[in-house]
Amino acid sequence: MASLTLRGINKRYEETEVMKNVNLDISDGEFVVFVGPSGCGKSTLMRMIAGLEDISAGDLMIDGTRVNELPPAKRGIAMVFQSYALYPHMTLYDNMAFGLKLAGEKKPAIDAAVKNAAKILHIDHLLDRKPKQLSGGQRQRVAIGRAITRKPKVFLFDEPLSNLDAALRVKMRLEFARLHDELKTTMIYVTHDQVEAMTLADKIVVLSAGNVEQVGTPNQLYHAPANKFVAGFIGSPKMNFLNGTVTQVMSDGVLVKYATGETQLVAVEPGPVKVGDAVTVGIRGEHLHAGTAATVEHGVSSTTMAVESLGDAAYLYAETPVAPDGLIARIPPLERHARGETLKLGATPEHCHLFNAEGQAFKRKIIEVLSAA
Amino acid sequence: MASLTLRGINKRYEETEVMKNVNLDISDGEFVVFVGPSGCGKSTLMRMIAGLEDISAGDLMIDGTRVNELPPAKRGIAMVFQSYALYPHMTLYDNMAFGLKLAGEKKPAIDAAVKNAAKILHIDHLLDRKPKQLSGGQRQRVAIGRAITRKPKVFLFDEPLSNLDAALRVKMRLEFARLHDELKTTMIYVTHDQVEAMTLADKIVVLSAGNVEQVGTPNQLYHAPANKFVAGFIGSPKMNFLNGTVTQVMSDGVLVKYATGETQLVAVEPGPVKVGDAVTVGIRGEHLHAGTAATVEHGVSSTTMAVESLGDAAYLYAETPVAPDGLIARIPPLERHARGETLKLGATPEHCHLFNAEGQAFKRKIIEVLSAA
Amino acid sequence: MSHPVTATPSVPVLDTVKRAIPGIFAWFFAILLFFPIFWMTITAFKTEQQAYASSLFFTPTLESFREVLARSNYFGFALNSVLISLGVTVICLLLAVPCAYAMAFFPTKKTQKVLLWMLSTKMMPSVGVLVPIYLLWKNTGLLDTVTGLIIVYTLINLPIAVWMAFTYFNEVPRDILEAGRIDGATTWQEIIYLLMPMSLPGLASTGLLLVILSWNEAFWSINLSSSNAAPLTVFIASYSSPEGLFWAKLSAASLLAVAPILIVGWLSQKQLVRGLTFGAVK
Amino acid sequence: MSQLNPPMTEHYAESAAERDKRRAKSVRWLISPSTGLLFLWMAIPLAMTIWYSFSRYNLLNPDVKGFAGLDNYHFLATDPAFGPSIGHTLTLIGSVLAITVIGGVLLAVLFDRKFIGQGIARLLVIAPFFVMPTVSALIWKNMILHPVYGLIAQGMLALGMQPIDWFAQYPLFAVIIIVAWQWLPFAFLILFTAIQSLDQEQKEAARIDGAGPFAMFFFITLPHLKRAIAVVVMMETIFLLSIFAEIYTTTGGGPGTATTNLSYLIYSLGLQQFDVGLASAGGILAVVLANIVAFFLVRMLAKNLKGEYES
Amino acid sequence: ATTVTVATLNNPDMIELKKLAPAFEKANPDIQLKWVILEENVLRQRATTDITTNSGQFDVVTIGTYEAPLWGKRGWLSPITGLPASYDLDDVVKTARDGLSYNGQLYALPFYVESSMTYYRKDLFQAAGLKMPDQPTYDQIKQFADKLTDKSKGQYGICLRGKAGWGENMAFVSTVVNTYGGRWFDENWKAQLDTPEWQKAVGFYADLLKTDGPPGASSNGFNENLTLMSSGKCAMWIDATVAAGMLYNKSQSQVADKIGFAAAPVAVTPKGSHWLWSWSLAIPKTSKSQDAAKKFIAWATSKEYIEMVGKDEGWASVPPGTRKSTYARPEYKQAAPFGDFVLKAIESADPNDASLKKVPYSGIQFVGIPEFQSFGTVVGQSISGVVAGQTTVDAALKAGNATADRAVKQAGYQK
Ligand SMILES: Nc1ncnc2c1ncn2[C@@H]1O[C@H](COP(=O)(O)OP(=O)(O)OP(=O)(O)O)[C@@H](O)[C@H]1O
Ligand SMILES: Nc1ncnc2c1ncn2[C@@H]1O[C@H](COP(=O)(O)OP(=O)(O)OP(=O)(O)O)[C@@H](O)[C@H]1O
Ligand SMILES: [Mg+2]
Ligand SMILES: [Mg+2]
Repeated sequence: MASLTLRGINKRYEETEVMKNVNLDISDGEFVVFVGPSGCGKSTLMRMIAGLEDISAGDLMIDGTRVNELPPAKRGIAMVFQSYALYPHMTLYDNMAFGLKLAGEKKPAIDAAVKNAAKILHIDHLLDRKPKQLSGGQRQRVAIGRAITRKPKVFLFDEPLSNLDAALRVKMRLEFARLHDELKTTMIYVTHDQVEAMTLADKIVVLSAGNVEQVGTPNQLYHAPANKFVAGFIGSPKMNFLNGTVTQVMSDGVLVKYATGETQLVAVEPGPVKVGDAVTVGIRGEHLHAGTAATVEHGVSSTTMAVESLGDAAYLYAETPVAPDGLIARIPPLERHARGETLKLGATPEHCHLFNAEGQAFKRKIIEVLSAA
Repeated sequence: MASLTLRGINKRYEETEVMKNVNLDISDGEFVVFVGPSGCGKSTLMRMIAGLEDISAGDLMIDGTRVNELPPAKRGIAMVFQSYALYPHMTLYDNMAFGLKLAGEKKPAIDAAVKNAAKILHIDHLLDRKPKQLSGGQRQRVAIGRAITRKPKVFLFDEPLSNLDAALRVKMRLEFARLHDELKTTMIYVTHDQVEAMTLADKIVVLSAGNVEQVGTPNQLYHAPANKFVAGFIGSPKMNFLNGTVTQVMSDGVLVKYATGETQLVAVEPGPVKVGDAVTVGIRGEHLHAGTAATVEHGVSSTTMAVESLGDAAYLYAETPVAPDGLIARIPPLERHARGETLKLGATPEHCHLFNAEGQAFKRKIIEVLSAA
Repeated sequence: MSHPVTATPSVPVLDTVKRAIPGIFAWFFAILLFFPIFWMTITAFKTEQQAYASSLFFTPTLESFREVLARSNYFGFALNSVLISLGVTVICLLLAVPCAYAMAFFPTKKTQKVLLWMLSTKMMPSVGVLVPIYLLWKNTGLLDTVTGLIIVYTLINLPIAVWMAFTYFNEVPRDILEAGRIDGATTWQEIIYLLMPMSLPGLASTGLLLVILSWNEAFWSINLSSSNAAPLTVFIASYSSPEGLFWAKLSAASLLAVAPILIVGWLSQKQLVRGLTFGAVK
Repeated sequence: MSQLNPPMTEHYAESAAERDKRRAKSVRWLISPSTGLLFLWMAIPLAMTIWYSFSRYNLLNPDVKGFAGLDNYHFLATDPAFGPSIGHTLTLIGSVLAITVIGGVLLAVLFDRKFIGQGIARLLVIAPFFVMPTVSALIWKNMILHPVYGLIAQGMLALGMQPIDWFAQYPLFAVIIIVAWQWLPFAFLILFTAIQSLDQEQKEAARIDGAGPFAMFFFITLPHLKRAIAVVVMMETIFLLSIFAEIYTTTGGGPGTATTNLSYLIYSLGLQQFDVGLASAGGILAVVLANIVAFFLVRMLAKNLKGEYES
Repeated sequence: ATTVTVATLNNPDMIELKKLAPAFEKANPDIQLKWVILEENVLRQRATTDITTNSGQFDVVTIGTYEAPLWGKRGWLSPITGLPASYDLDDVVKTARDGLSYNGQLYALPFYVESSMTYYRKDLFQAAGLKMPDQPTYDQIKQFADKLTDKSKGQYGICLRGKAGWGENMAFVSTVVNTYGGRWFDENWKAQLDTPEWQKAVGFYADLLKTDGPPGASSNGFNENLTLMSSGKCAMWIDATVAAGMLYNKSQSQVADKIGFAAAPVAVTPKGSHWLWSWSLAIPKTSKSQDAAKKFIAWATSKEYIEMVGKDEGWASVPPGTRKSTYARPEYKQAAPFGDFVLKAIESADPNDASLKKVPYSGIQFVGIPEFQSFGTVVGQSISGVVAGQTTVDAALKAGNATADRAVKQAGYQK
């Protein structure tokens, strides 16, 4: 168990800078998830922490000690790879015991550590098998077991579930939560699946092109994204973005006018916003109501493109010039809409987000609720 | 465009019978999805339709003509493979033109067909590239393009999206829907992802161990599964199953008693059920309410294991001896429950399913709504 | 309905015949290619008189084997062959594995050139450099020693071994080595505990190829060995054109020289079929 | 597996050097034992050979010594057999390559399907690879191609034909046959492994596209084998450049100089008369020829081999 | 114990020597023999490299009449001196001894000695109504061969050496050239291969082989011809006298009782019409076991050894041509009807007077200079090309002449 501190971490490959001045504090026992689109530097950052990658500039501290130059094995970390990276020629037992053997541990100590890890992960009956004889989920567990036996101060997981099928992913996700509950070790977890991030993290770090976009709890990110990037990245389906201009600034919010002439009231603290500023309204699919001009006060008229039924709910895909990426609304499961049908889509002011031209979010009125949570 | 009829289709590999007497009618222009767990015979069935696999017994008819002995190229079908199976040494253009070239088409005709397909799939700017230089989604499109150029009467897709990441999968899924809308060709689609099945299909065929379990529209399968297998297979998270015995048979439903002594009223047509029969109650996660004995009338007391917040909702995982697989309930996003907390979980009678000891479903009262849909 | 019925019975028959054709051709070529070896084998069991008769029917005799074994110390030659082949294989692998490891996992811009250069040393014609090598070996006392031959063969075959190992290592996932590094493995531990066991099939087929190549090498063995270190190629050199009727004896001697390696090759052919890719299969 | 994520491995290969410089540096020396030894093996004899090639040095006649200038090269280059020997070397390599590659592909295709006794047939096919060159030359010369006792001759006699005297009438062809026989299994092994790695789904896709056996072969199988063929060509060329034992045992370079390749010419001019100077000059010329061939070979194959060394 | 490494070739007489050698080791328990048995060409190459580079790998090497004086002159061989009286050096045939000496000093002991002669099939001659004279001419040989050739039956009138090599086809061709009055070089070391004598001789030889010889003649050497002759494919064969022992040996020859013999044919002159060759045992200067080696070669070429072979293998198979005493033995006379004939041929073969015109070198079927190995083989290749039908006599000889000329010029013989 340990705290981690990253100060001005920088990484360049010859010409290109892939990590730009990353600062981050991870407290002892925290479960931190790095998310971000592919290529944003999640793996690179993690590999720098592991010691598999040189740090170009900045300080990496574990428990207050600078470890930039320490070899991986000496940092007290353990890593679980996306491909599991099990040693294919060793039994599970040997896979898990390998690190301890190399460290010169005594047989009984090794045995105890391996048995213990195997018990935690419910794989004690498989110890004689080789990785090939296991299912995907079991392999994943062995990879974790190998990390556990080392009794590391920090666990690093690089997209540990991305090779598993959906059902197993859900199961293993729960297992990670349980594991963290049991071990209480600091864990850093890389994923680009935001469901994993939302469900597992104490703290999510959203990365984009080598920059930290926002650090916060899942709920903070979901309900109070700092900018458009985070807002769009967290949540599924993606948040809907509608372009408009400010037409009125009120104490309880801002009135935005779309190019169609329709409006949307947004409950945010207006700050320095001026009438005429270009802004973007963000509304999550589950908050977008579909109706007619009569039933929906604020909103934009759109053309229905498709309705996808998922059983418990349905998604309505619609198009409007105001939203370049289209709109997705979550609607009740048995509601029908024909392709081409015109609907008015809008949301209550409290459910809307607002971003300025630079993509920075306005403070939402409901933010107090979240700070309490 | 064509209709397909399968009559008593049987397939055996030496000793083992992998398809058992499959009967199926697919009308012209229908989008049919085969789903089922791994190894249930989805691919085999599709490959028999394609002509890549011999049919051991039964008749396969396309547009009323028996085609059992026809070679693949003559059946008027096109197939898209899970691995794409692009020809790595040919440019996209050649990949798509290959079938037509072999068929001896004239240059201009080939050119027109390829260009047209490329336009439909938005890959017209890539025609000179080789498959290696493409991203996964682009490759997938080429594979589809190759199928389109052949102007087939039936499209066959074998898990076409399973190699793509989640985001791309959603995107391509919509593309398939669009494609079917545009081409209006009969399509058969294999997947084990039930979201794909639910969103794409006109008709879903659920297979299990070489048997057809149920054929129906997505809504029919979701709301009126014919048996426990289909009920458990369709829908995410999985339907919750609670074991109990019938204690009372009423005109408006059946009262089921759990081993805990608690009860659940289920609104089904009782049919020949008797008091004392062992039954299973099925309740989907979104219908499971969490409360206390005071607030929830029918239900079972369970221990909370975890709560996963997904932003727009949260999943509550709970355990009770009555449900061997555990319970999952969808709860409001910001609701908190501590691990170990005891909750009573239940549902309104209309939202419950009931299965007899053989796993066959009782007819639900709400079934009329669906038949209308 | 009835049309297909008349056609049905003939289709499977035609089909079976059609399907059998490639197999028949394959067998034909297999037998054709093996025939010389088969002929050598049966000639070895003939008498000299019969050997010229080209007949398949004869009473087998071990006469030629008896003569060959009496005439030269077959087992001495064979022992040298075994020692040399194994020695070469072991040393070659010991040298090639670290080299290929460094090349595969820590490549530089020069790696490709170095590899090609290594291969190009193999193109040096032995005949041209015999005298320099002979003089070197004489002056260092390596003439007619097993060590001397092992050194030459090792150097001749090293490029092939490096290349093969290199292509196998290229297929080993980097992740696994990194996992080892996190587990605290040093470079050598990485090679010995992780890399070698994982590329075992590839290394085995490399080893096999090395055994085969050194077993069959004739030029250097004949020139650099005389009595103490002479392997089976030298043994064969004393049969290549003796006076008089000699085909049965020649065949017997040849069979004795070829059989061990042929059997080893056959037993390990699965390994060879899988492993002899030189990176051609991706 | 690598099929699925080639960018992954490439990306790693690319980054490896920078990613772990410290380790890289400490690991780099692992190359040196091999390269060092090979360098010595290359350099010392080569230096001696170059030196001798400019000297008068005949083992049998120690009286003749001193600096020879370019005499040895001149003598060699004006030898009437010199030009033809290069031609023969190239013809031999070319023909053997053609036979083994075409034959190897054919066999690989035949063996790609299941048939009765496939395992045993495969053993038979690869057997020639294990036979010593000397032995195979002896078998072919004495028992198969011999104009009087050889099986072919006896077969032809039995059919009432005049037997062909292979080593007199078609000497180079006979040598080519023997060498090709030895190397065909090698080509087969590599091509067979390669053909088995052909994606089944790709074949099925082609079947649905309407490809018959021939279209399948030319448009799918053959392009798939390109890389393997390149490897076979490269490996065999390396070995075939210095073919010696087969010629020595069967024809002794004759009749005339009909089967004298460069290796054999060096042997007959140099070793047979123990003229070290001459042999060395020949050796140097052969190294030059080998490098020319290697140069073209590498250029020809570079594209195919790229993925492998790309740093 | 002292180890003596013996490098020898793989012909039956040497194999027999190896087989009987344990008797020597038994008699000399402090000497241990090691054998390196190689095919002739390989042996020559190995022995030469070893001796010329002073590597000292061999204590006894098997060399021929060609090498012994050359190497002796270079000081690479230990002179053979101080043989015990019981060895009876004078019993050894003089021409053989002379052939192995340089400046009167003996450098090797002959293990067996051969000349050349004509073998023929008595039965075939009889059937065709022909008669072989004791001393045939080449014209007669041609007539007989034409008559006795029946290719459809696999019956060939004559077998001759055709395989390229100074010790293979050129040994025979040189004797033909000699008897046609030709020579390799004139007194001034000018090559004479483009003279009419050579053209006639080679033309005759090639034509004879092409019309009446077996297929594949251009790759037949002594061994191949022996095989052909003893399996009954040839009606005549002109080759080494040692073949007699094998052709008469029933276990090796299918025509043992049908073989007749005559002298090697002549044309213009009898000079040099049959050759002289001996395989002999010599001791390299570099050997570290000189005494033991000498003991061994003395034993291997002794009367006792010949007696041992006679008892073991039969008298017909004893190493021929070395000792007059052998030919005096009644056992041998009886077993080898050709004995006297062979001895006469050997005794009458004079390496120093082997051509009609004067020559600056010694040797009958070779030119006694080191360079001969090389140009002899090159010329041999051209001539085997003629036999194979690849070049003409003219072209071959012109090229051969240039080669020979160049070789002696380069070595400095030609002033
Ligand atoms: N060649 C074969 N020989 C024997 N059994 C086979 C063969 N091919 C497939 N099977 C069996 O047939 C059954 C159906 O296989 P199929 O590939 O159709 O499954 P699937 O539903 O497509 O599974 P997945 O979702 O994993 O692709 C499996 O149990 C499989 O083991
Ligand atoms: N060796 C290298 N040389 C140059 N650029 C590199 C190297 N390795 C990685 N990069 C770049 O660094 C950036 C970050 O890569 P990284 O692997 O950390 O992304 P990631 O967030 O893990 O992506 P993914 O989700 O796809 O795994 C990428 O743009 C990548 O192209
Ligand atoms: Mg990554
Ligand atoms: Mg499948």
